[in-house]
Amino acid sequence: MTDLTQKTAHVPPAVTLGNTLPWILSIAFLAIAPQIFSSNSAITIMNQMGITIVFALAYNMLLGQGGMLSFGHAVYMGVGGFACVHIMNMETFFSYLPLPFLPIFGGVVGMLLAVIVGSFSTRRAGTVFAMISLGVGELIAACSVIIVVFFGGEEGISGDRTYGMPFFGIEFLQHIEVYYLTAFWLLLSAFLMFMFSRTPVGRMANAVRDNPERAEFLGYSSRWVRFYSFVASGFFCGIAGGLFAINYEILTEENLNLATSGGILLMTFLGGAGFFFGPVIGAVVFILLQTVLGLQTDLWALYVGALFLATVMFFPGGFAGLLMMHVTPIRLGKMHVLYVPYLKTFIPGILAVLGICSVIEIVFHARHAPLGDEDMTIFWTTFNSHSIVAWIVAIAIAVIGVWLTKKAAPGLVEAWHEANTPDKGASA
Amino acid sequence: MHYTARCGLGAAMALFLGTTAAFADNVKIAFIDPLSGAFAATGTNGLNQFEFAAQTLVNDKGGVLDGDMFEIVAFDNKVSPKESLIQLQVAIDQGIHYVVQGNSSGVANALTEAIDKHNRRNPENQVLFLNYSAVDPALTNEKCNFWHFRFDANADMKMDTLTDAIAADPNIKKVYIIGQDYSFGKAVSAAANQMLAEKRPDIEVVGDELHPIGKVKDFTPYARKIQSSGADAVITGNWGADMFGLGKSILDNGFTGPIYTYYAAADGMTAAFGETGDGHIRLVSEGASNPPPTPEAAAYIEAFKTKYPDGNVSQSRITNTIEMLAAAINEAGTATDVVKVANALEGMEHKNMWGGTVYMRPEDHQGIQDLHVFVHTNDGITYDYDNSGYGMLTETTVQNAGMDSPTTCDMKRP
Amino acid sequence: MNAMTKTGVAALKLDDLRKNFGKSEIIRGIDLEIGDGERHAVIGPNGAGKSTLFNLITGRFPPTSGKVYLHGQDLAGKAPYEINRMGLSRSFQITNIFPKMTVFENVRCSLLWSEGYRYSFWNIVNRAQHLTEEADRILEQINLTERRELPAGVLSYAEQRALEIGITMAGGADVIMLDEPTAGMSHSETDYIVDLIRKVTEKKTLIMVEHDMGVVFGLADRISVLVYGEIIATGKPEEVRANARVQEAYLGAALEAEH
Amino acid sequence: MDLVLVNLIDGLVTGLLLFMLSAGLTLIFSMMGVLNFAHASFYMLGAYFAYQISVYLGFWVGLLLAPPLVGVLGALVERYGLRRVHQYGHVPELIFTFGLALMIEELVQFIWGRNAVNYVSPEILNFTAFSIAGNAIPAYKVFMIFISLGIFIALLYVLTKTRVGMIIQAALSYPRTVEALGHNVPLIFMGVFGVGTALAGVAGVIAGPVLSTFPGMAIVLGSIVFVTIVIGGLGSLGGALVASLLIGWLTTFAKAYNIRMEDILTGVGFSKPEPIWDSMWQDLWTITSPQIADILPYLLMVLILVFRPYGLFGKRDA
Repeated sequence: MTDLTQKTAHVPPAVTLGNTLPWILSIAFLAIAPQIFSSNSAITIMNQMGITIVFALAYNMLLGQGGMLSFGHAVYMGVGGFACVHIMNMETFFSYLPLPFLPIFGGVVGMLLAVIVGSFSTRRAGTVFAMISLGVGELIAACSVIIVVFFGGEEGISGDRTYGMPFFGIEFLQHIEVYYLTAFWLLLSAFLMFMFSRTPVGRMANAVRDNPERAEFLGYSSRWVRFYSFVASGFFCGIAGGLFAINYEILTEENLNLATSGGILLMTFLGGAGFFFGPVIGAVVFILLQTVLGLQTDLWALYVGALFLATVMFFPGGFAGLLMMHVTPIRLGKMHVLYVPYLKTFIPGILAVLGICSVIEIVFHARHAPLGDEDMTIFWTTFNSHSIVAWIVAIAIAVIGVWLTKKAAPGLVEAWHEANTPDKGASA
Repeated sequence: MHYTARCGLGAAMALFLGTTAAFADNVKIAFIDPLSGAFAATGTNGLNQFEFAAQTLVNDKGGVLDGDMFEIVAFDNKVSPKESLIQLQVAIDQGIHYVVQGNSSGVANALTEAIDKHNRRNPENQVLFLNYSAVDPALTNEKCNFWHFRFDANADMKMDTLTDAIAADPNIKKVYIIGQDYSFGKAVSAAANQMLAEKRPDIEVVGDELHPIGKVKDFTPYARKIQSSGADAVITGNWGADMFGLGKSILDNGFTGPIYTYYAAADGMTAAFGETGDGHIRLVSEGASNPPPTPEAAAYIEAFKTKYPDGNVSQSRITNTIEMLAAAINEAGTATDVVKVANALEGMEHKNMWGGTVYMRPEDHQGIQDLHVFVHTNDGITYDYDNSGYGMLTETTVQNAGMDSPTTCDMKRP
Repeated sequence: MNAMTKTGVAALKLDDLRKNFGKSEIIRGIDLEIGDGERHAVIGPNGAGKSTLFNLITGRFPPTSGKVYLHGQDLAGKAPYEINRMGLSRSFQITNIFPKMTVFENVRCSLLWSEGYRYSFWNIVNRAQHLTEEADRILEQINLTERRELPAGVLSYAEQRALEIGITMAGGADVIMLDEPTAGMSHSETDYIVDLIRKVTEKKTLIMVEHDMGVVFGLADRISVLVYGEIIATGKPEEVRANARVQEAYLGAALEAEH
Repeated sequence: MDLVLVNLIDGLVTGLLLFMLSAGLTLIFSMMGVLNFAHASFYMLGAYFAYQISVYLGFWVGLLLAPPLVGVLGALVERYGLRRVHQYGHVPELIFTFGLALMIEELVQFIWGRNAVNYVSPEILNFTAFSIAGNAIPAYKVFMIFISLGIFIALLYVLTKTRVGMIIQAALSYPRTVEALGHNVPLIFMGVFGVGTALAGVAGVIAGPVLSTFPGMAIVLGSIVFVTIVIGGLGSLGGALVASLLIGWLTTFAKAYNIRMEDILTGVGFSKPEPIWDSMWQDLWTITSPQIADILPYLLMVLILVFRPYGLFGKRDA
């Protein structure tokens, strides 16, 4: 289930509506977005999303396309970014370099690091590869506070993007200018990565992921296929690092550590590693959760962790997988079968989730809030977290929600089967 | 939690709808520090102290200017420089002109540079950075800028006070210096070496080393080395788990001398050291609470403890930050023109409830104040930390510590 | 057909091949020559070492001693992918395909190396018309055109076996090794696969391990009988059938079971 | 020289502690092919459970009850979580345990707060067992050594002398055969996962008082445990033991002696650039062994993987 974009046409022409429409829509969206979300903070967050999407897509070249689980991928982005900040600080050289070209240097450095590490880490896949990536990641992250010359210790190194050569008169003083630069690189890298998945080595990465031994008997060395994917991924991680350097003008140990590496795994998997566009959804949703949910509750990490576990256990395809599950019903023209069961299940389901969250929040507030501060506000309702009524209401909502959901679930399963079964005589 | 929910909705809306300065009447202060993750306890306690200080010291007294209230808006930066910069942008978008932050000099560094760049690039919408706890000397030396004010003493000033105390103790002949391997740990080591050599050339530094920050599981080997070196005293700039692990290990393995520290109190640390640390742990800081310096301070601590029984008034500089900002705004006659406010802050002398004055040195925006060395004990403690019965008792005091300390700051004023 | 070929070099030659696992000797000195264009079957009772022999030839395991020559070239120390590039391709006893990729992708991937694409990242495979055509031709041959866009993992067992043969064939290797291509199949499925094998291995050298004697005697030009790691007989089907040792060791029982 | 002895003892304590974790991890890995990323989280749970029990019933009851509790929890995780994910393959399994580790850390913070809890060693062991040249060896450390050795011997006995041990050993090498022989392999899996996590729990119970019980304790130790079993060779119990002790002593001695890179570099004939602060190589020249002690295991791992990809004692391919 690598991609479903490819149609049955035997020799697809280079440009069709089907394969260009998503790109055109993306370009249009990226061009208009800052008009809709015009505040500087919205642009800051969109920049963050853009960078993270590039990183997540690059990460998915390994996880999704190549089946390699890396626990230390932040270092390729980080080292690329550090290199870019160093370039920003080379006054004479940087003053001849238009800023938009800077990420290329990040990419090259990320790639070089990937060549070195990949030369021994890609010999084996699976668990061993994961462990090596973890060890190397920890090693480089730990070195960052020791090798002060390059990493600047714990305070990191910073530069100023505006010292670059003006690019058609743009000095990149404003966030909006950086936004368009990021958007350009986002599109370019996404396009290149998509194209990479269509090349022989990209296709073989899928084959090696599915069955490395069989691939060996087709003339391909699994190890080299993994190596090339790894290097390509390192390049795009470096690009993301360069964009980070331009955006934040500072890189620190944080860009290299396990938390960052874990985060990218989290969002890639949430979005759906099995699909090219999965990481895009993952990065956007994760950052929204982090910013919006993080503003709402101190327990956001708990919720994100629970969501992640639930995804791994029940929807290994991630959000993208959930979306793509509906392709068959849509093709069969039977989406309508699902609407009512969906409503019947999801409304109580959402109720159940909100109820459970309320219980958790109330418990947390009752335990940890300062004495005397018994009032808490969730879902626009303010009440006393120590009152028995609040507890009863929250628990009741949760229990009723769960009960209703359980009751409606068989109906949904049935409707799902129905929606996925072609009507007699009509085949897709 | 109450405060997050309150600011959260507004912030979330502002994020995507681009509303700015919706509540123009309040003077909003962005508190950018960790509120989740490993350092949440420290951050939350700091936030409580800021909210309490703003309420009791400003709002209850009628606010600033024509009755404008201080409002603390909390932003969780997860001690990440990247998150801090994002939260800074959100804060600026909400029309906030004052940022307070303290945990981690790394974050402070990122913020001060970002604010400097922002103010240069957006002269119509400038921000001040009130640093209440990040002590890296560089912030008021080579990395100083007009927008940054530090209300805490810097690491060198604190070391000056510590070494005064050490120099005054004739029993100390050998000293062991150990710290976390990063800029602050290195700064502590350099300052200790230099100052001890000046003040007590007869003291031998028998060990001077750095260990990886946040990575050491077991400090026993370090403790063994310290014990074997025959040191009479230990100096460390460690904080958090590294401080507790090191201190406990040293004491468990038979060390009996004093341990001079920067951050070995409150936020659970005092309770954890408990009896083990009695009479051993020494700490340098401003704002004494045992014995209480003034009735005003005693009343303040008691009111705070009534509201936050699990909290500590561990950072008295927070009251200075709030009071001095209020005074500067009143003097400047505006809360939005931060250049005027900054000019008012420069050179301000503020008499505080902790029995001393704070002088904001104009050359480098470094607050000059009295510093004390405390000892961890349960004897003669009026206000303990962590409700443990143990607290910090004032041993020595240096008035206007570091008043003449040199600075390399080349302040560029707008 | 004679073991020797027109060029005088055997397609595959085994020279005193041995393999030990720990103390037990699984393959005990095998000498065998298989000529160009020959269809050769290896039979023998369970545990005789047939799969091990395949794995030795294809570089999956290194032999303890002895040599394997492909078209006269020594295969010692070569990795599976190198051996494949020299023109030897194999299938597996347990179905071994790329389950998450489509049937078409399965076949196309197996064409890439032989079509000279190697590790290129500057070609877009969708644009390569001859690749698509060739893959579709193979799909046609193995009767899976209908299933082209399905993930290979959802095919029926017989279809997966057919796909496996398709993958094995696609690289254009001239020496094909099939490991129990009809294992676990019904009669009708077996007939389908036998036809398929006959069709796709035309003008190629075929070496197969097979239990179904009907298949073996129907397809093979020559048969080798492997018992306890040794070849006790090699020859034309009728010769092997007549061989007393074979009758005793294996064939009698197997033939009885067959009829 | 006395210090050498002290450090040998300290290193042994660290090494044995590490072994209790890596033994459980190795058992689980060789049986199920799953590298349990959340293994150190179970170690943390052991410490927290023991703390909670010790508040009411004292340390010894905690030592007795907490490990089985952790084991039961581990078995439940296997039964209702891991077994479900198993069908998707090893990489999702690994991702699952990764998510589990995050989740356990959040839950621990939710229940016990973000600060360290005051979990201390029992009064009765609060004395100095003996001193070597002024360095006290607390009785608790001696107790730790005995507990770990006891567990190690018990494990060895169970694995080599009992029927269950035989089945487990057989299942390690030939899982399919064992299943064919009529043993309930899923049940064995669940049991092994439970025992493995319980071992981590024991480690947590006895390490909590010395290494402090706080929400970050799992992360601090977690990756070192993986490094240990990679160095030892995935799936090899003997390798795990050797690697644990090796890492224990390596880090202890590196911290205990100030070996300076400057001495090494001048020793081999390089001359120190002056002034050092302008040199590109300043960081290399100023490195000391305590500074890098805790990252030495990672370095060792990379070196071993480069020169001996299967680890010191590894045989089976993952």
